[in-house]
Amino acid sequence: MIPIGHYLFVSLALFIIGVIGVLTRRNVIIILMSIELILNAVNINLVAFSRHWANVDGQIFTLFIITDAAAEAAVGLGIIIAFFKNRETVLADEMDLLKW
Amino acid sequence: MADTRISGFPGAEQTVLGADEIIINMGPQHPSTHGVLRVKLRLDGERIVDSECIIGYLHRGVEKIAEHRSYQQFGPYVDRMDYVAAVSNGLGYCEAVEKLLGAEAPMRAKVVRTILTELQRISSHLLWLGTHAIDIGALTPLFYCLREREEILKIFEKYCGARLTTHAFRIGGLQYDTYDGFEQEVKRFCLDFVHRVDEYEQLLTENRIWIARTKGVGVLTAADAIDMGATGPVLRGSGVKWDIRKAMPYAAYDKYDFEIPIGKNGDTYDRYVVRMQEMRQSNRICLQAIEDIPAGPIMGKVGKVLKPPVGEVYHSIEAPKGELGYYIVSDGTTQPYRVRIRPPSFINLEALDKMIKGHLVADVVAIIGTLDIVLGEVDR
Amino acid sequence: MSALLEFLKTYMWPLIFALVIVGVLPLLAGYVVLMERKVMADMQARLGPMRVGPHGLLQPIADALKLLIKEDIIPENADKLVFWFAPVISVTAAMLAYSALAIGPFFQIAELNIGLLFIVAVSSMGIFGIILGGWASNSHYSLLGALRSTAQMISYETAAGLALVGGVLLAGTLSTQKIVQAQQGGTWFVFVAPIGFFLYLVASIAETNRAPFDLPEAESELVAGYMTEYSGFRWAVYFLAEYANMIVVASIATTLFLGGWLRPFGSIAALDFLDFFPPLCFLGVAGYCFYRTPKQPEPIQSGVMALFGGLCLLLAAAMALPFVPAFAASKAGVHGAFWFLLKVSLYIYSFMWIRFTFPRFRFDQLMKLGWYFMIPLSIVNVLGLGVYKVLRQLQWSRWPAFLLTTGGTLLVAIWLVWLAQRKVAVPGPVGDMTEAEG
Amino acid sequence: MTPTQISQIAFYFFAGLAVLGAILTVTVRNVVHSAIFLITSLLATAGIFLTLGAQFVFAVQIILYVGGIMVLFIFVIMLVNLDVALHQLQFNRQGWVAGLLALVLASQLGFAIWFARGEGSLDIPAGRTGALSPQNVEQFGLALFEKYALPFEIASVLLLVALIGAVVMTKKRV
Repeated sequence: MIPIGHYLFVSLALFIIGVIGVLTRRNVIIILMSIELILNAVNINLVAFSRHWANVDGQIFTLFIITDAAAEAAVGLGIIIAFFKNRETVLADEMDLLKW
Repeated sequence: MADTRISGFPGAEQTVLGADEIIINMGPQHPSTHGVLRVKLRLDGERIVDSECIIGYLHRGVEKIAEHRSYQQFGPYVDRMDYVAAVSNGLGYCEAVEKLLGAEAPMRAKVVRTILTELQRISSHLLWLGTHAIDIGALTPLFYCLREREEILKIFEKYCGARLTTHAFRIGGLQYDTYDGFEQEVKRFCLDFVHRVDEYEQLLTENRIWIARTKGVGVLTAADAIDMGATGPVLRGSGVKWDIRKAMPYAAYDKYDFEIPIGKNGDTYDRYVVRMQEMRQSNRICLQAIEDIPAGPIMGKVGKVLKPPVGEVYHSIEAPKGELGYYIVSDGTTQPYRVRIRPPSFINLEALDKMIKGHLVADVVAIIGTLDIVLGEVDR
Repeated sequence: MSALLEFLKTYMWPLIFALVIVGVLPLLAGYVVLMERKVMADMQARLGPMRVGPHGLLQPIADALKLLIKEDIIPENADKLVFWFAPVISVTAAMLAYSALAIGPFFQIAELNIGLLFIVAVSSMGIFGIILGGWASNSHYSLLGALRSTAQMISYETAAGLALVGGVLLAGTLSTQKIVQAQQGGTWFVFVAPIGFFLYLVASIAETNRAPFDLPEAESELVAGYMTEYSGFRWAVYFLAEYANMIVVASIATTLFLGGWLRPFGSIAALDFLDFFPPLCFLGVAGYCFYRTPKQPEPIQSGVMALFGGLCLLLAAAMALPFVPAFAASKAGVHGAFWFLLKVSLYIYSFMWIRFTFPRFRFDQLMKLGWYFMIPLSIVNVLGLGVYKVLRQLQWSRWPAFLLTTGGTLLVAIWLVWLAQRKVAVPGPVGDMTEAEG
Repeated sequence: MTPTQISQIAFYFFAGLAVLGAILTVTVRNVVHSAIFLITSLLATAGIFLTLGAQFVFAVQIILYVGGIMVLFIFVIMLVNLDVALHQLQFNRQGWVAGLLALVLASQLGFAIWFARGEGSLDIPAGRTGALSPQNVEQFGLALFEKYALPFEIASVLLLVALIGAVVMTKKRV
């Protein structure tokens, strides 16, 4: 049995890497992917605690988070495509207009 | 990508690629451009925004060669234009020179010419059907078509020794008389062939996918077709009843009873139906002609050295792909002063750009297939 | 060292089975190719490969050798690493799927609780091989092929998945073993859910990129789609993945709808003579091989023919093994493998039959078929099977329940076809689907 | 080697792979490579789920995350692929501040986990009821459709909304 702390550390690492990605990268697609990393870190936590408490609820929340990630990715990528069609760029710091 | 300029798009309102546009080069090496045709397509996703045909990869200067050959010597060269219908090419050339000379082939020669040309039309259409079907993804008809085409090529081989570039006719008539058993063989083939066409139609005509892929694809209206000078099945598919065999009969066509099938909508499906019907009609002509081949000489009265009088002549025939015309200018020597050939494929190909605009990539191959081009003829 | 030994001891059989599958699957795929070429030749009035070995029996080996020693061309400006890696992803996904499939009650690498789900998950990975390969080639044809392939596989995976859900609903389990066991006493699921089977058949053709849905590699349009820039062994690996995928989907269909390794009419005692079919079948093939042996033009071909005859004889002996009382227990395993592979072969044969009969769809038509017909119908199919299950629990007898649900689903199917036809009375040049897909 | 040992080895392998994949995801220049590494990381996470006995989540992670979302990502990357973007600056100017902040956050959370372990609150809790059955799928399904039926439906509505939103947004001519 691997202690739950190990899972939490892996999760922490993924979370922090995701945060760094979101904060430092310029490419919006990579920012979106970093958000996926963060969600993934949360999933690890949930499943680890699910085993810890011997309760399947945590796993079910994972499913909801994955659903949420799918919705977020679909809408986010939709925005990126729409933006790209208008501005031909995917860099976050060039997204400086509130209205096109 | 924003500053990728595209040159050579005449009439393109936009010379800069849009964000989601790509340029794709179809050919000159591509499985379904029927040779070395190159089509430059500008795609929006999979839709064609603009296209440009680039030809000339097979240019051999046939017309120029003619100016340095005697009239007989040029005969074999015309076989190499539309190499899947060499007999028809030869017929057009021989008749044009005969017209220039004021000579005429004897009746027997005319009837044999008619039979062989109609067989050639069937074989050309068979090859078209097979490749067209394979372009649209039906793999099997090709082999059935080639099986029947093989029979025709065997008849040619027995008749003149060559299968593809036959050089079957000579100016003034024929060089070879029919071989023993020619009539029986042609008859057997024709009687059998009717059922074969039924077989192909069974595979394709009613097939839902085939209909979905061809109906409404590459529509060419009758007015457009006439404007572009399209001839042959492409014109008839658009509903124009024009066939030189009926309009200006040559060889022995006025003796036989046949119909001109026409389409209605001018789409790929109609052209397919027209060609299928044409095969049946050609078969009918062959059956009629083979019944009585008049006896008599096979070579008319033309000298050994051909010296046509000064003048010019235009003669055209209905080749499998459309109107094949020869315009020959003679300066009274043994060599033509100028030969200009009106190749049906080349002129039909001009309709391509109009037909594919707004369609998908998959339709391009269907439309190239339905035009039935042979690059040897387009480039000459 | 002892730890390793213990490990090997615990996992001996799964390891052996894995080795067998990794070793045999490429060979099997090669012979599926040969079978396809022969079937194609037969349908097209030709002979097919005849040169290498008698009747082309050694052709796959020759092909593999030729592809192995071919020059490996990597296009300039290609993403080399991805270009190298992409075919491997494809083939790995295809082979990994086999780890949960049961060829017999015994022959299975891992009996998983989530068996079918695992297979679906792993085979959905194969798409990355295609899309990355297409992207890495740095060619427009490849890219178009990859994009087409992605859109197509996502669309049809949904339909295939829902068709599988129907079968799983009937079985009440995801484990491949238990699915087959659920069909043991009663009927195969294909007779309970014919529409589900039909949906899976069509969707699996689309998923394996076979004609008439072979748009990603449509030869006449995109040259070879995502494989355009591949050659030599890397190409062969893609090819292997494609055929291995075919075997996988055929195995899934066999497991879920065609009763897996069960003998046809297993519950009818009067038809027990069918047990003699496997050995007699191989005996017949062996006899034919020996009959043809002296007629081969070259001595080496005679030798190969005799070898094949001997192989068949050996297999016949193996099939006859369960009739020996001492080995009677092996019947389910040995005969099971035979029936399983026979059903897989028939399924693949139907793939080939379809491929050589129909023209190819256009991309927008394919998408329309997927989204307007396949997916709605598969949802209705799941509903119908749910109703069937409830009705059976309410003590309805089999026939009324079956007729009610299947009839209802069929009506919906007809309605969908009618809708589609009404909408596209005159098929316009281009639909709007390609845009919506982006 | 016992199954437990294998499970341990598998966990550390997957954990390392996940972290490595994540690091490469946010550092490489090429977006497609970045997506590939993210896929690696997600697959490794799926492996971690497996070591936790969550088989169903493992399958869902692969089917939905890897087979669905990531395919969508790669699809979009190919649609908007810009060679120009490769040669531009990849990190923004205030990156070092962000990195510093992230490190601070990391140390905080790390200490939290570390001290929680020290106090014993991360041991197997005394009040834990029930048990995870090896029949993970059944348990999962029952909980999902009984206890969490409403959230499940809401999630499906969310997906529908996202679907419509994505289609409307990418439609060329609205």
